[in-house]
Amino acid sequence: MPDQVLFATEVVLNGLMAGVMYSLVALGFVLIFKASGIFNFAQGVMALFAAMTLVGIQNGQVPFSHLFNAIFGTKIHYFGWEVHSVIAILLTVIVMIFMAWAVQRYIFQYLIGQEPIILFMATIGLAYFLEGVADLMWGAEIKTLNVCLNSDTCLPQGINTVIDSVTFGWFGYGFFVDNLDISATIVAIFLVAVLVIFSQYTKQGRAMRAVADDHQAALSVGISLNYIWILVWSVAGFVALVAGIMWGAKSGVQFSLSLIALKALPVLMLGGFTSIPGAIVGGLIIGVGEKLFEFLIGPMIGGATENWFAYMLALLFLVFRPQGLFGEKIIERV
Amino acid sequence: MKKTLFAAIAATLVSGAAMADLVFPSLSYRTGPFAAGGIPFADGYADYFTLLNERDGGIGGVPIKVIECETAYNTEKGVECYEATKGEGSLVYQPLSTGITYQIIPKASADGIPVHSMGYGRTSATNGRVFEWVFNYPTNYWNGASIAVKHILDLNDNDISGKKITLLYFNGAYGKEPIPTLEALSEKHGFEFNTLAIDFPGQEQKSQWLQIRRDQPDYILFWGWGVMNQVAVQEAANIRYPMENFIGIWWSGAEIDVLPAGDGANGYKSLQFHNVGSDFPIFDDIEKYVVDTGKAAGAGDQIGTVLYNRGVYAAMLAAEAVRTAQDIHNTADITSAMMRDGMEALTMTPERMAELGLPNFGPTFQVTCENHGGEGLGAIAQWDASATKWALVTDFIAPDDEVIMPLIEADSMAYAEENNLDLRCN
Amino acid sequence: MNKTDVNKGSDDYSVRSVVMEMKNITLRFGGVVAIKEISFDILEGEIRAIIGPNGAGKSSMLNVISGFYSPQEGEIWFRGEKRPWLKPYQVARQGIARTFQNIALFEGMSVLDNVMTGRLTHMNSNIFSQALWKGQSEREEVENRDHAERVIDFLEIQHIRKTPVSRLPYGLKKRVELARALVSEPSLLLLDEPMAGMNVEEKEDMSRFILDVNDEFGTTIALIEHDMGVVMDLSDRVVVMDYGRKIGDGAPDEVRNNQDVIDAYLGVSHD
Amino acid sequence: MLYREAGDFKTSYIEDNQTFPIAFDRYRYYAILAISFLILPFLVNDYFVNAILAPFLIYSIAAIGLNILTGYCGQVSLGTGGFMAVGAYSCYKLMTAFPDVSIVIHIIIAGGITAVIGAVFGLPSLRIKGFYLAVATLAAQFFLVWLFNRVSWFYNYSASGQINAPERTVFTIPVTGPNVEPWAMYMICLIFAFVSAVIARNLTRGALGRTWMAIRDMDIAAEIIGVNPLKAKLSAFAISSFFVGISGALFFAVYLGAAEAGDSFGIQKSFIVLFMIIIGGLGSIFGSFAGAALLVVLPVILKLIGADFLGWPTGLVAHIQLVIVGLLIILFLVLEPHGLAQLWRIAKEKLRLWPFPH
Repeated sequence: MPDQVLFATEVVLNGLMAGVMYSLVALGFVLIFKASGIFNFAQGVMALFAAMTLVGIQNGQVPFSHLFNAIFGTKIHYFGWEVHSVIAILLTVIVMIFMAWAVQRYIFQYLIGQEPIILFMATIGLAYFLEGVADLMWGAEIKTLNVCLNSDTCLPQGINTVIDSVTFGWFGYGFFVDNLDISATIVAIFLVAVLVIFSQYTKQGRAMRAVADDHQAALSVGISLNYIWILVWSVAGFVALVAGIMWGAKSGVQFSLSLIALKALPVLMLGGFTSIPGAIVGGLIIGVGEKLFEFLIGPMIGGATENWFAYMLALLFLVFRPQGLFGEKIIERV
Repeated sequence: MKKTLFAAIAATLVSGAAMADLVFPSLSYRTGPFAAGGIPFADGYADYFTLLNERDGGIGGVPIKVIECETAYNTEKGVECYEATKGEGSLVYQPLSTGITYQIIPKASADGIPVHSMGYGRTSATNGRVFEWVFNYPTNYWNGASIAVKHILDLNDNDISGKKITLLYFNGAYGKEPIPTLEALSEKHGFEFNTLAIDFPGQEQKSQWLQIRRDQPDYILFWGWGVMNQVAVQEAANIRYPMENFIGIWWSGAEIDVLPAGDGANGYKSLQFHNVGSDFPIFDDIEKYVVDTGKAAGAGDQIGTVLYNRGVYAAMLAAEAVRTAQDIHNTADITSAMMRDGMEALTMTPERMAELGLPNFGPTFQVTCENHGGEGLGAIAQWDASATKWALVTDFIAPDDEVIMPLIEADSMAYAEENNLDLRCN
Repeated sequence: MNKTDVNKGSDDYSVRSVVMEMKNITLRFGGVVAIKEISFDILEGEIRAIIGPNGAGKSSMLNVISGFYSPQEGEIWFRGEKRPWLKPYQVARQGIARTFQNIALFEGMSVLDNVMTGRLTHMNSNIFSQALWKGQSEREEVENRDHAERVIDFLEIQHIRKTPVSRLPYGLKKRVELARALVSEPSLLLLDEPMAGMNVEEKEDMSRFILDVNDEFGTTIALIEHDMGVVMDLSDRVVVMDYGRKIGDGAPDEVRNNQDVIDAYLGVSHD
Repeated sequence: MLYREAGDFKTSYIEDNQTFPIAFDRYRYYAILAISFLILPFLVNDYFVNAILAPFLIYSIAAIGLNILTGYCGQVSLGTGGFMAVGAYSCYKLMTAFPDVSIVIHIIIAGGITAVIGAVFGLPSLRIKGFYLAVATLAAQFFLVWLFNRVSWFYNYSASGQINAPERTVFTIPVTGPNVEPWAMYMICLIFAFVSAVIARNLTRGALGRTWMAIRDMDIAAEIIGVNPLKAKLSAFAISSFFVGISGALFFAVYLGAAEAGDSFGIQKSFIVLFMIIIGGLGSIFGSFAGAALLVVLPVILKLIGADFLGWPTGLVAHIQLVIVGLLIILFLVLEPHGLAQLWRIAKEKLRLWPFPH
């Protein structure tokens, strides 16, 4: 019996950690939805695109080399140099900002005032486009992602031995916590803190919040919506990069990275599309919920329940509380 | 431009059969969630045929044409590819996806074109009495399960009663294949058998690995594909599962599957039905005739990797079947029906493989009218993380036919009955 | 079915039967009291106006009548029976139709289709008949189209019959909305600020339509309106609300002279 | 002058209510029907049916179904793939359990079963709206696929979990199984697509259609004028799923011949059908066909140009294809958010006024 409790505790702990990983993706959605009402389906592909760009820059790959080779019959693939992680990250951020600008300039500028579903569809188009561009630029093969400060300190993986041995001393059973998850948690906390500071204490951040509250009012006090939206997409691009690094470090950088968006959607349902705390708490609830369900009920019904259970959990929750976790009760008017 | 384009489209739609070449369609997938595994295979497949064209002028003097068609591992695109290429005089289909294989089997059987699903697809197609047009030599999933268990038996002095073996699998047709075999084997050898399913795509496997941590199985067998592979190896390393007790199927045993996990993956094992590494004379020829002349399908950096080798192996078996067919029918320009005869009479001997520049590259086997699966041999390879190399650590092991043959018989007979097929080879 | 047509046209209000009676209605949103203990009645064939300054609770009152809000306290009696708690569509099926303050037309449909939605409560053909477009459904379609066309003629919007409503100017939209409500042959018609945002000409047109509806179809009408002049000319009796309370009730002239009303509303805004 | 409307008067509401009130439109429609039913069956070959016509017609049915739900009733669904799986697996179970009953009946019943399941998963739509609902329908998608994968009763306990369509005939002509003639496959798909389109058209132009559109355009107002939202939404979910179920049954039994839930009816299916109706046009039956045609034919054309004509590596072509499809979606939305159907409508209006623009 105590064993069962310890196992369950371990599952909960790991569920929380998994939840953090989901929240990382969900955050990007929330930022964009809050500021512009766009449900950005491309968030997952943005993570893929960012991670691929990062690895490509790190390894000195020649962008679009496959395309060049096909057109001109050349055989170029690599520049032959490697770029330090920090510089590569900075370069990737620049690429993401450029992407944000392009998205605003060439897509959403033309779609101002359209219905939400049209905007949503545009992001699906964007997802296809980005996915194709990412593959064209860097190739579809799987790439190993190592983000290192220097040759010794990289993103750590594997069981955290400290927690393992300390808890072993307490319970006679060492808890398993993944180092990468711990890093992800720290990064997530840091990221949220930066976002909060940015939105509370900088002029751009305040403008962003103003736009999120009321477009018209923000316009009337002289905030440039265009600029804010580019800013928001850039920030979301940065969040995508962080999510891409964390997920990519775990599984290698490849197409499937874009599917992490599917893990973030139930989180959004639960936490609400417009709430940053919702994205975090929602992620934690989904993480713990699906892990516990798989662990306790899964074996009885054949397992592999996580994909649908997260959605069912969010669905049930919404049926009883349509306004979501942090939303206020909606009073309908005519 | 417009006119020629239109002509090209019309040509594809009408597709008059040009029989001058030996045509091999390659249903590859260089995009989508499984591209990482599809690319090296397709490259190897194409490069071997290019080599034959460049070095030998084709097979028996007839040049080879490879028509590549992108399926993205998607069944509809697979069907489209099949329909688009079958009129080109295609000799054999290697669908490279269990889903596409199932779709193509009835169509190809009706069209009279052989299907070769090498180490995947419908296992019971081994029974040539039922499946005239389908081949799955040199081995299949049920054999794979049996070989893995045999290897475990070897490690434990042939006694594994009471041991715990867990199957971790892709929650789909492919992953479910070995379950009946393993259940039968668990009865025979008295080990405790469990299953853990992972849903596509499998980036999140925490709960499965926590269960493994709790249950402490002695061995894990693993049927994964795509990102699932990398994550599983990583998670196994994370929970410090003894990697030498973690055995993947041949689709979960390539370099790309273990590299992301770094040193943690050291000792991980996988089944193979062909040899690994670049230490074969054929690769020198490929470098010389294909890569250096700029005719390689890929960047040329995949040579010697597991999946590239598998592509080469698949192409080599196809070419050998063509040679056999040419001998049988005494004509260089064979049809798909002759190809089938060649495949049914295919014999791989150590001598022949040495001649081809692939000594000890694959198991020896013989295809017959009754047995379309060969002897079903497979070997175990192990990953050496410091050398970043796979290496075979066993000889080619024979599966437990005593268990598998009745299963194949039952499944194929059910198919025959469902489809009112008469048995062949009498 | 208590069709009290006998009383119609009588100028003596004591003789007319009561269509709807509100008894001590109280409606709260959280801590905010929107309507406090209000009672009044609506008589057969009259035009009843509810007036009051902004935030007086007029719209909430209308929403209570049409079942959109359910009051915490009080009773609604409809045609001599106490009305149970009903959903809006059930209220509509009782023969209560309404228009909206901020036009609530179906923007993706044509004028004709919008008007036809007003007949939905009269269409009951089953799905198979509809799928085949044969039998009852085709008959119903023609019958109800007939009704719709009559209302369209009546409100003089024939020329825009097939135009998508999203392309119409404001005034016409208001008229289409009236058509949609009217076509259901309501026994009680609720109009939520029918003349808001109109110019003088449009207001005159709309007033004429309202009076014609009342005259020709004998439809009982309850309306909310801001424009005092219009209300006084149009309505038979007026309820005045302020801060959720009723501060006056009676004929337009009576109300006009009520000191409370003058203080709360007319004295301030009437010029 | 393409359109001559002068003198084309209607003297009854029945005439005014017909699908193609303009005589020219009507004749063109009859011409298309004649070509598809009387001429094409004699021209089609294996490739044309398998790569283009059959998927086009089957996807059109699915798109009609989803268009009823999303385009007419305004409820965005991402569960189409799951509902197609319900149709496919129901059809499979019926085919194998009652081999003597006609496959046509099985397909229709499969649609009916899907309608029931669709209505059940439509229940949350009463409480959940907009994108929340769209995401919620993913629960159906994932759960249904998991269920068909997991419960072996659904695939008759076969070793692999694949379902295979046995041969069934209509008037002794095989329409499922390996021996289907291309024209037979084409005809059964065409008949189902045609009947579906007619039924959907009738439903959407009548009382039920107006109920749905009222809910779509303004659900609160709709309820106040007497629309029961429960009935409206559930009927939309059920009828939409009915068509989607039929398309799933055809997709499995007639087109693919073999299927596996996760592989053939994954989330990609849900997305592709949604693209079809948005590119084709929300709230338009014609748009469902146009969108399906575009998304089925476009990749084939791109492949022909890239791989067969230019001779580029197939992987590269596939990537470029992604880029082009993505760009096209965006371009369509930017140029005409209401899809091909709206473009067509505008073109028609211009033609009718020609040579006097406004």
